[in-house]
Amino acid sequence: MTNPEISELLALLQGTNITVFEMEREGLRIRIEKPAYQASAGMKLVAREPLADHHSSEGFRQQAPVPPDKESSRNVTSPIVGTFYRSPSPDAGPYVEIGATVRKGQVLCIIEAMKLMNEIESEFDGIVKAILVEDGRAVEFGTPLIEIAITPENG
Amino acid sequence: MTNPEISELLALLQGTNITVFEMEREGLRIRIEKPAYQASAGMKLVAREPLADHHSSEGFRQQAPVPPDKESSRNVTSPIVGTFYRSPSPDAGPYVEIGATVRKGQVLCIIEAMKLMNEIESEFDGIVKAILVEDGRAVEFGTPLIEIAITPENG
Amino acid sequence: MSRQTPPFQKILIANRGEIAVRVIRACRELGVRTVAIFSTADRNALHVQMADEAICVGPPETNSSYRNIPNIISAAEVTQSEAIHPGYGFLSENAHFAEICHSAGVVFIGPSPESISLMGDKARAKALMRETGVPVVPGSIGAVLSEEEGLEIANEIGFPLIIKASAGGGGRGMRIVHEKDGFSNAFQSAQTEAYQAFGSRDVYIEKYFIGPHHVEIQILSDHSGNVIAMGERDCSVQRRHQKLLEETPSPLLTAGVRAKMSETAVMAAKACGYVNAGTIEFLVDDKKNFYFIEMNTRIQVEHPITEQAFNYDLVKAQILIAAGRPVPEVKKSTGHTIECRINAEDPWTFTPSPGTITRMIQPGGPGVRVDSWVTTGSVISPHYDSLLAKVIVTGKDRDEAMARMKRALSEYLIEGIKTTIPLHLTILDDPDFIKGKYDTSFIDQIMTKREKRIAEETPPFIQG
Amino acid sequence: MSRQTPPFQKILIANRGEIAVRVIRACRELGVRTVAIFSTADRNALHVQMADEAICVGPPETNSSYRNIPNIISAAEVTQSEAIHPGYGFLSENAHFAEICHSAGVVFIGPSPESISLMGDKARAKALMRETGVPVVPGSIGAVLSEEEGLEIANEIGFPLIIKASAGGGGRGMRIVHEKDGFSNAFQSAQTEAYQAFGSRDVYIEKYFIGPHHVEIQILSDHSGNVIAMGERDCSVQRRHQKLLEETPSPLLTAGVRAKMSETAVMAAKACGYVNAGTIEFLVDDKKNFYFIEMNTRIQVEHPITEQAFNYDLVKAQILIAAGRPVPEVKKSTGHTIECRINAEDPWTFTPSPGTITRMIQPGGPGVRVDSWVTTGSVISPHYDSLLAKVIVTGKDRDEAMARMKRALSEYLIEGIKTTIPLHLTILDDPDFIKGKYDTSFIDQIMTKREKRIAEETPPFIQG
Repeated sequence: MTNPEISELLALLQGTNITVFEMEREGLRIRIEKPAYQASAGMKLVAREPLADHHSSEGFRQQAPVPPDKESSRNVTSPIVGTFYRSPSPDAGPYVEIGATVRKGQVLCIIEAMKLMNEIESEFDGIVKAILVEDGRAVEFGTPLIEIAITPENG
Repeated sequence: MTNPEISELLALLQGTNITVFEMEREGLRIRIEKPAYQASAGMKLVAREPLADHHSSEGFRQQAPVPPDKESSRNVTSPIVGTFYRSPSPDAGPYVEIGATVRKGQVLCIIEAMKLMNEIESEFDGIVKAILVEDGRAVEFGTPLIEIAITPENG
Repeated sequence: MSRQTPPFQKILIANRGEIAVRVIRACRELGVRTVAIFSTADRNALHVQMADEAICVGPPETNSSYRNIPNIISAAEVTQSEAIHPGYGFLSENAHFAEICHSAGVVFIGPSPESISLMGDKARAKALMRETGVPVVPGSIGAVLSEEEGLEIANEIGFPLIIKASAGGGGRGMRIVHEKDGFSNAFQSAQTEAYQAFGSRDVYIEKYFIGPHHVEIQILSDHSGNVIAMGERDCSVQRRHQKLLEETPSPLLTAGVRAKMSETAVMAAKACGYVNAGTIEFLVDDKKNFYFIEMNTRIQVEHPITEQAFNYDLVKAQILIAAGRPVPEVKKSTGHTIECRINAEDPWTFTPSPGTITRMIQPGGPGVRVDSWVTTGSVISPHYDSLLAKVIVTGKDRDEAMARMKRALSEYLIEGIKTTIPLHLTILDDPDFIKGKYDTSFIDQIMTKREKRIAEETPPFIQG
Repeated sequence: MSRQTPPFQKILIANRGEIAVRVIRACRELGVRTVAIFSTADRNALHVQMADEAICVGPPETNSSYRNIPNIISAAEVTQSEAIHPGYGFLSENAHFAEICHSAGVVFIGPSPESISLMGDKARAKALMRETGVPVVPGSIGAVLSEEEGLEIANEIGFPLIIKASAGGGGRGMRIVHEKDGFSNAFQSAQTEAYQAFGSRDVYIEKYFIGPHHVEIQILSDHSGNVIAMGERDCSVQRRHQKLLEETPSPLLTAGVRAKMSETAVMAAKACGYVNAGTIEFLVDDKKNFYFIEMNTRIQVEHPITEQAFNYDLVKAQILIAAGRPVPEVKKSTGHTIECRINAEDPWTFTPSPGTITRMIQPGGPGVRVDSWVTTGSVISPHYDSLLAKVIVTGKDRDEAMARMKRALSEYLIEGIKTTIPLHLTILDDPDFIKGKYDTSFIDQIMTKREKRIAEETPPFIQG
């Protein structure tokens, strides 16, 4: 891997809130760590409508996310494209359950992308109110993953 | 001229308020007279806009007519396409002037079409308030010709 | 072409809708100014917006506006238009209108009034074709007076045949006879019914075709007597004589039949002293025998498939020929071209669907041409025909053209009214259509198949 | 083509705008499902609405979305896409991306990473072409160490010539020399300036062309080593290396030069083991000598003029070749085709004009193709390039094509933002353009003429 390629990789990571990036290839191994990126909460998404009736779609088309029902709730959204998992491995239990108290920085779930497991951390202190994606489902950039009821001190 | 052609001609005249139609051809002469047609007053016209800026037009494009300014005024509109004349011949004086009192059925102007002079009669009793077209100008179907201030008894 | 002297200074287009837009486009490319005419219902229509000048000729009813000869001639006079293009429909095949144009000193862009009258009279046209040696549908010449004479003709032309009342119409006094045995009864009952319905026992006999093909040849001729044929259009996809989809080349014809039909079409055009663009319509049976049906003495709705196949502008050619110029040169055609007519109609009942187009996205991309007069906000009036747009696609072969048409139709978004797009998609998915095996009975078959499918999908009524 | 087995089940399109729409159209005709990617700014864009699936890959900034390799590869993985079409721009000429596609088991629709790297390195590409016998711009091979060596080269290649800093860029250390007399001074000052600017006295010498033509050849090759050339595109109408209008055939070339350039292009493609669609760009001087500039290892923006001229779908061919199929057969080209790029820009200052399209009417009719991604209501974001649409017209000859383009542009209504349509109309009215006499200095001339015209129209300042 040449220096320009590495600098490109770094640039690519810049726009995301990926905290760890690892890659192995031809005897080369790279690991990049980065502090968690503060996503701006409450990004407004508009529904994508199918172009016409006869244009059916069975594939990947996310529904427009339902905004959290209270001012005091925030969604943690996916910073990357990949597959959502609630637990670190099939045998392990989930990182969090509904009702759990979480702290900012605590791992909530992982998203697998290009064979790498990306830990997604909570951006807030609070209580897990809802898990918005089914285990093993694909998520896109911005997909709401977990709804957190903000602890009043932070609200 | 065959019967189907004549019946066609009659059908064509039906939709208009032409009162006299004359035609001469190859020894054939036709004259058709018809009582004046009662035009529905106050047809609403919408402005035609040019398609784009660079699409200039110097030719025939009537402005959207200004509606009569009072409830008590009515426009006599052109029932046909042709050339508007205020007088029966270049030497003669105009049929009416502004301020003239006119009776329903009185000739207000003529419209020349296909070399025929079509007399346009007033549809109202009243006073000529404005002459809306310049002498010798082309008019289309529906062009307001003369504005009549309706005599109260009729208004 | 743009650097030639324009053939005219100004042309009035005595039509509306997509064909008015089409003629404006040709004029603009030729450097000719245009005058649109419109009824009060069409004040904001695209052809009015696109033309250099526009003139209202009457109220919505077509007899008082788009067929109002005095107002149209007067419009040409006040705008100093040198020529009138009639489009199709309305006054386009009205010999009387063509004649009035001439006497008013305005060029009628089309054939002479004589050619129009002659080819407009089906009996005279058929007689002329027969004389000229153009094959017409075999049958009696004039009325058949006796059963014996009828049987003689029947033996000559074969079965099935059809007996029709000479004065007839609408199916009264009409009998289809499939074999000799039924002839006698059918002949007599047809005569009786003809007498009851029309007061005349006169009947005539014609060969009857089950599911024939409708294939037409485009011809073009100039004032110097040059006549050229520009290939065929297969128009067999029709519902009650309304064409829905056309293609060229026809999947039915061989090169040999095509050459023979083209030759015949040129012969037919020469026989009536034809000048300008015209179309000879033929009925073709399964053995590829072809018979003259009629000549359309105007531009056809489906002319764009010929234009795209030959990279040739037929409407420009019409205008140039009318101005006395020679027929522009034609090169070889390429690929395969299909047109779908998109109507504002319910796709299954064909009920017109007037209204306002609330949103529209027009298809585009490779090999796609759209001839349309509507856009977001257009009002489809119940006063006029329901043709919204023609989608014309060209592919390297028939398979590519079909795939391209499906793709183009699937991206055509028209909201606010119903259109025939779903019917076209069904046609393009039909196994027989895909194989190129279809005739004029095809749409009936499509409808039957659909009803059967719906019946199968609907749970049967459970008897108590 | 529709009846072949689809080359892939599903393709992800790693692009946006009109080229994403273009690839979706090709896929749909081939029966391939499509996955669009989009940034949060493009959620309602046409390519997102048209694709079978769509996946958001990041925020508006292209490095985080349309150039975000991990998210794009991951999007291909979660949607089980078998192949990625990169379009043009973004990752299309990124050898690293092509390599990651391969290692992720996704087909990259384009040439091998090796071909991309090789042709992307201008010095290596030029060296390879020289070895292969492809003419390159004459000049020194590597740095020129002394004035004497420089003079020797100058005598060989002739004047005018240009001296450039080897480490250079941006005009620093650059000298144009028109005759021998000025050489010595220019060489020394170029060396000095090079040293001051870049810390190295190394300069090289190349032949300098005043107002050259930019003509490119489309090539297409498959995995079996079949390479074909599909005619040229004249792209000399450019402003600061941004192409504005392209046409085929080039008004400059003769049949002989065309054949020689085509042969050379095939040779160049074979030399780098090229597979898929590519374009060899040549500089052509007034004597019709041509020199290799570079190879674009992707589909070009202006590919539709070749498609319409040859009735050939290049994007479908790309996909088929990527699936291991042979190059589809090419037939003879017909007529004359022109493309105008319609950008959301001020037509005279080229300042981008982002905003919302409040109303749009797309042109149509004979010989007109539109490739666009915008419609009424589309939002033109300042994050991306300003290309709104490409209008492609085909006529029987150059005159008809020019008249048709003027007609099509005059009916293209785009409200709410500024577009380059007025500039294109000015180009099409320019006497030199009409004669086909233009080179890469043409747009500067157009601008100069316009300024002069405006100055003449403005009353002079009256001195007191």
